[in-house]
Amino acid sequence: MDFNDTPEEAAFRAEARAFLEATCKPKAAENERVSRSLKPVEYLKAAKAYQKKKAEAGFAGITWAKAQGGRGMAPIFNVIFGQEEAKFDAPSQAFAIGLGMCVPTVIAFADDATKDRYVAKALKGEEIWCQLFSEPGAGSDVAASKTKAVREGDDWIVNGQKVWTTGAQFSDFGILLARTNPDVEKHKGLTMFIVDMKAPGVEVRPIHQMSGGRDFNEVYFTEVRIPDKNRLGEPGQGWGVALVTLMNERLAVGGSYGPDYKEILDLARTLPSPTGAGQLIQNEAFRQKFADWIVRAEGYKLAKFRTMTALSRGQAPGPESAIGKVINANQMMDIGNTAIEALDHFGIINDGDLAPMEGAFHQSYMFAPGLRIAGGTDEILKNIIAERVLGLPQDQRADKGVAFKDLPTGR
Amino acid sequence: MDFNDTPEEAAFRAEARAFLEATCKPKAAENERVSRSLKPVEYLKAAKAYQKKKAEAGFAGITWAKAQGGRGMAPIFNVIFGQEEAKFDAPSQAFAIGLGMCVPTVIAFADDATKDRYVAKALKGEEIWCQLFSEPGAGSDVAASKTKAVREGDDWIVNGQKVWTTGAQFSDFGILLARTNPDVEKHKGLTMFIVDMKAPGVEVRPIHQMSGGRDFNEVYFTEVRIPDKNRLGEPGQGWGVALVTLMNERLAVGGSYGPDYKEILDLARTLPSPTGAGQLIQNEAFRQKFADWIVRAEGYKLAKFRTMTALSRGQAPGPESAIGKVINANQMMDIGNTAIEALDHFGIINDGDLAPMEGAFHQSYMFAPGLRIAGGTDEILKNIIAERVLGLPQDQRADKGVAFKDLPTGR
Amino acid sequence: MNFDFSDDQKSLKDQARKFLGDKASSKVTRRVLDDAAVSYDEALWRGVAEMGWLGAAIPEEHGGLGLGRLELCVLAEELGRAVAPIPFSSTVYFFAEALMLAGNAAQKAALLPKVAAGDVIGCFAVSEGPGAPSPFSIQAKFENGTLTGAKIPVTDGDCAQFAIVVAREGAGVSLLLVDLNQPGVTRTTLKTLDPTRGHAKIEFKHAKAERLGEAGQGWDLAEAVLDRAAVLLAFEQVGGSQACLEMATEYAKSRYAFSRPIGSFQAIKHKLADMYVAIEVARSNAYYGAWALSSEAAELPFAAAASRAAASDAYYMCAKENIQTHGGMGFTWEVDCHLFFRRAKLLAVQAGSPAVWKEKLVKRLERRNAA
Amino acid sequence: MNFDFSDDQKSLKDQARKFLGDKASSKVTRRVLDDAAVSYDEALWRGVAEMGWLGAAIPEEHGGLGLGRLELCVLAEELGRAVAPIPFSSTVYFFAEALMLAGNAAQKAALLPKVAAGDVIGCFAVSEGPGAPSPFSIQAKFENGTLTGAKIPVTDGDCAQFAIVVAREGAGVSLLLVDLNQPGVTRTTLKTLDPTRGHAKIEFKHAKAERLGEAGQGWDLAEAVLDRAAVLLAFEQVGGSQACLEMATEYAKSRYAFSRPIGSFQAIKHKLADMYVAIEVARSNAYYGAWALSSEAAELPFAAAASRAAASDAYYMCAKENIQTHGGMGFTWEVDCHLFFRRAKLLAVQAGSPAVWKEKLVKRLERRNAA
Repeated sequence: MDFNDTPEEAAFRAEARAFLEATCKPKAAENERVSRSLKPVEYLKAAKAYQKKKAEAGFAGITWAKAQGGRGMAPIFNVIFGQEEAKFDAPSQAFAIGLGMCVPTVIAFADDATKDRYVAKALKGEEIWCQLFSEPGAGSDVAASKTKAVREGDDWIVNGQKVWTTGAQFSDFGILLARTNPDVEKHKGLTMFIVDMKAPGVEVRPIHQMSGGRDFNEVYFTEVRIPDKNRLGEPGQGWGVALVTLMNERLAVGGSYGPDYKEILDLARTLPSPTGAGQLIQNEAFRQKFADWIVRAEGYKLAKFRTMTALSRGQAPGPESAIGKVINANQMMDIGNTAIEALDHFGIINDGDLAPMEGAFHQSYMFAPGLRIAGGTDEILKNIIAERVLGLPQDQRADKGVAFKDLPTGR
Repeated sequence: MDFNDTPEEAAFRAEARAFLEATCKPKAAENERVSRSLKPVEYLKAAKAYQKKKAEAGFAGITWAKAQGGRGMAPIFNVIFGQEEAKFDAPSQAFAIGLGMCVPTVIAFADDATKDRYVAKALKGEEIWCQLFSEPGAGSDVAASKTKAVREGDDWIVNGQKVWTTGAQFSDFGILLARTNPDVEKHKGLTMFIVDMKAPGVEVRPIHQMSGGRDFNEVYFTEVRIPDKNRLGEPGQGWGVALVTLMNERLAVGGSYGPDYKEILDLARTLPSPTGAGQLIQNEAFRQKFADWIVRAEGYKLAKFRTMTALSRGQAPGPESAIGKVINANQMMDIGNTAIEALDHFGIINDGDLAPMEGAFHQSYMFAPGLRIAGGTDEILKNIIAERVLGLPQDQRADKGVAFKDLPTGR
Repeated sequence: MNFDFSDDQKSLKDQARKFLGDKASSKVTRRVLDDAAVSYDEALWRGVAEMGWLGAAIPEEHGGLGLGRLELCVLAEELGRAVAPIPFSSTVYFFAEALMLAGNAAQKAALLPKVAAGDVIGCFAVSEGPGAPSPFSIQAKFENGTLTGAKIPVTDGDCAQFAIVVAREGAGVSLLLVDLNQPGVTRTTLKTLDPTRGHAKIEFKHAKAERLGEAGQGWDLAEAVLDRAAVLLAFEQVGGSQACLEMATEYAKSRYAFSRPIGSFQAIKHKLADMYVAIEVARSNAYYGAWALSSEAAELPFAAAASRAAASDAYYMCAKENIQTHGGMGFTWEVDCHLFFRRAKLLAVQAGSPAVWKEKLVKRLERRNAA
Repeated sequence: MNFDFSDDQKSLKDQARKFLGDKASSKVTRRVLDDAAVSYDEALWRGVAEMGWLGAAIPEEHGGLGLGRLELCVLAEELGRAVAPIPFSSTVYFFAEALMLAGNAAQKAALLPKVAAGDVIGCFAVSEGPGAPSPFSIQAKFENGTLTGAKIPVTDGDCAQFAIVVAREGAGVSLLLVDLNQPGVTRTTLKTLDPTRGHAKIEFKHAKAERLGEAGQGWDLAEAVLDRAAVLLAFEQVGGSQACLEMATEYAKSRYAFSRPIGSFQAIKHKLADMYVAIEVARSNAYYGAWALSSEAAELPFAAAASRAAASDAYYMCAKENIQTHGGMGFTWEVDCHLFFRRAKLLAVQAGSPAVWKEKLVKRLERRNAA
């Protein structure tokens, strides 16, 4: 056992590092959050410029086939680049979903002409993509999507609404899961499309979160025309296409968020203990809880090393990657809440100028509830672990053999 | 608000107290467990003698109709007698299930001749009753009982097995839930019987628990003959009869068991703290956990006072009674485990002569897992709270409209 | 055994729920949430005053209704349930209780009638910075009849006319009554997790102040006020928890996923059952607190700590899992889940965090056993 | 990145699982459980010796296989999984590790070959009574080459020939090597929660003893031994936890209630998913401990504490919920659930309780940050 790169990995890491040093400024602290100082428009320009450089330097689509402008390398090299990139203030977020989930789906299901049209531009950062799956009535149950696409000559006419779409406001294209046949079982009547986000009838509205921010969108489709050549996979095969996209998502989510135990340790050194004398860090109740956070955070980090090891050995990553979000979202909630309660009455103040760490603990408190839901609720993720990892049987299904249009919806 | 008896309640409490003082010896400590010193046979003799005295003094069947030899009083008086009785070393346990659950079911469903035959003898402690519902394949799902009763002339022939039967080894009679029609839905093919536990073909075997004890039994039925006049309710109505019995059970279970926070406090005063100086009771981590135990134990006790208040006002008790077992079984597990871990390596010793409190914490550790299961698992009790108290819909059912004999059993 | 509210008290509760249903819908709460310049809803405050609730526990001689603390408890539960955006707790549980507990005849006569009438908003100022305060941490200083120092945060401190302040006097700590409308007082409004209530930093520079109770008795008096407030806050917390459970239950019945109501899934069922158990535990402890408060029983310190510890944890859990039950909807600004989630945290920390009260609970149990 | 066991190590693991599947079924464990007179299974002990496992980490010059600690970790996981009723941990993780860490050439030469051959069972004696021991609590006394005092409990102390004892020497604490087969030693067998392992109280009256390592270094040496043992015990705990999860999963697939496999109910699914998450966290920390142990890295104290804290909690949770998943069956003597539930508690307390290790973990983090 060791934590060393293979010679090949080490060489690639050095190459990546050199590129990043030449291209971005490093973060002050390892866990510094990417600067939100840039205005959206400027951020987007910076992001596109950065992506272009990445593509030119061969760090975009590291694992993609050379034919697609990728580098045809093993997944481990993608992880290595990600590790190095995380140490810099690199505006890569805008492309995470498009290049991580959408375009790979296009590559998997589109014909050559379509790929030629979209893949290269996406890779070079000239066009940004978003994913249009969730609906108000289809969250955990994405296959219940009811946004309708009706064939009309060479086109499909789309009406409906999608929700929780990241980046919709600045995206050029999206992959859209739509209902093309309501007369068959829900999984069998879906079709996937490439949709032009600038097309007439597409309207994007930001969602106001309980945490105050507006990081996601609702997208409304009114009589939107999609040429049949923008269909991905056969009509009715949309669910199979969506699963390919979602498989990539599971690998994407699960990173750690918000303040972790290292940061609450800094706070605990300065706060008085709620009981007895001394600082919070001397409080035995806090120390025991703190130990549990260390164990989970380190356990999660080390589990990722196990995943990397599998990749590095050219094996499929084990299921350990599934545990990330369940651990992190709840730990973030718990750390935020503990910090606020430890501040006692003062903890209610979330003014960035007064609250510790510019109010990062308060942001955790208000954002963690969203992380327990986004990209699969705690409940769905535990179902996935139980069914896909442990092989437990599916829950009793209410929709077996029932046509989508006849499914109970409570409305 | 107050905790006082009404004049009528106070008078009854005094009367009960006088009877108990004349009849039993008081417990040394309020939380002393009833002495297990007596051998089973002696204990049974003592129990029967005590029950006889109770009946003569009018403290048996306090809430039963006068016609049944009861006293026709409101439920609150039953609770009051129970409170007083708990302060004495009164051998009443042997009759709890019979008089608490079985005989009331007989009273509710039997004809006068049958009642005349059984009720008075049970009340006077001359005959003991047990409840024969659970089976190896029908635990949480009692309605799946498959012990078979087949009509033959004026009799029914019973074959099958029941399990987890308390007191079967010394019971004279039992109420038996049996399958009389496998061709209809599971809830519709059951019938309830009075069975003579001394009848040929009835075999009682003790169950060896993981905790070492043998408090429960398996009961085997081989070609056991039950006269039709011992049927309770109509054929096929057995589930309805069983629900009446089980309703009484819910009121019976939920008392606190094993060492509670007061007792671990005594231990905590003598043990060294696992971290830092001083005693365990000075350890802040222990104190915070200890506070949670106080809150739950007091909350449970006070919830019972609310139930009593409802009874005292002649109202139906609120659902607060449902929370008892969920709280207590898990708290007992947690307290036992915490005590053992606080003893550190010494905690592994469960020899009553060396372990604190004659090993009571170790008994909790080994018995609490059973309490989380007996009389409804944690999971079943939470379903009950969710469905009966909060009114949430039933889970998707796999057995709707399916004949019992066609239900999947995995075997 | 009579461990429940009376029929009269229950009908007062129904009446309160009806009134607040009309006058304190979440629309009203959101008016305060969405407008940083507004620190409470004046119309609701007036309405509550007209109902006589502000004086519910104030003796008739001082213009109150002279009802008992039990009546205040049922009102508190309903106000908590409604996440009412008014300085009720600061004025009634803290300010008025402190006056009745420690005020002299003149102070009571001067202020209680105004409180009952809704003409005076009061607040209670202890905290001076991060972490739980102690008699030794207090820096604000009372000397020659004037107060100097800073209190942060003070709940409802931006809209109050009077404050009761814990300050150092010589070697000890005293409780002070301070008119906030005087030159020596500067207030800065604070941004908090719960904008449905006003918060301020209050700085005192040689501000005129008078003692409430004896010199040097301030900390003990403050603890006594906190014990009374703890019981009443616990009822607000139980009310809020109950509202979260009902909201989650309703949603779980009507929201479908996988073609079933989500409330038919055990994950949701057991989540809501856990909320129910936590609430019943909190409610039962709160009732005990109500009894101790109303009967001025020696058990109050123990009962108050148990009430508060149980209620703070229950409300956090219920508010958090109510969001989770609502899924993505619950994370939006438009759905009310976050109103409870915000208020839950304010109520958990404003009179001392759960850890502080759990420690008090154990100390008080030890003291009781020793006695 | 190479944070996993090698193919050779994995095949050793498969080999071990196969061997223990044949030779250490629960029947074997139950023979020791059911017979108070038997403290371990001799046939299994012999078999394990013949496999060379006892000397896996012992250098070839001392009769071992000279494999690394990583090989010992994979064996530990399998032994934990099998709830093996033999004094392996006492002899290998504690006794042999202590000898290799602190023994002089003569001591190593005299005892390590016998350990490797299975001719010597060793044990490690620290505890003298209720509660976590400390350098100041130790009463056993070493004077003029003899040891006087009592150790209780000593895991495998009833069947061991040699003990390593922590005793007071003058102002400090020393580690001692004691031959238990001598007049000055009295042993009393103890009844414990886990009868599948032997336990004794050992009393020393002027028993001959020799120092292991320097005088006064005893506590530091004991801590170092505990850190090594902690990692190896963590692997036993992970193995046991994994066995519980697999047992519960199998049962949940085959047991029907309400005409469905109980594993199709979310309550069971999420319970097992929680077990899975706890095990993955424990396993990942244990791997880190294995790396630190095998590479003698400076991170060992931190990694050992993290491994042990995670593994102790995971095993308790998995053993407890395995019973719950089995329902009534799980509470019977005949079903194996309780074997794990008993062993989980022994492994959790025998080298210091979870609270002790969590405190060590935080202390060591602080020390690491300070450095």
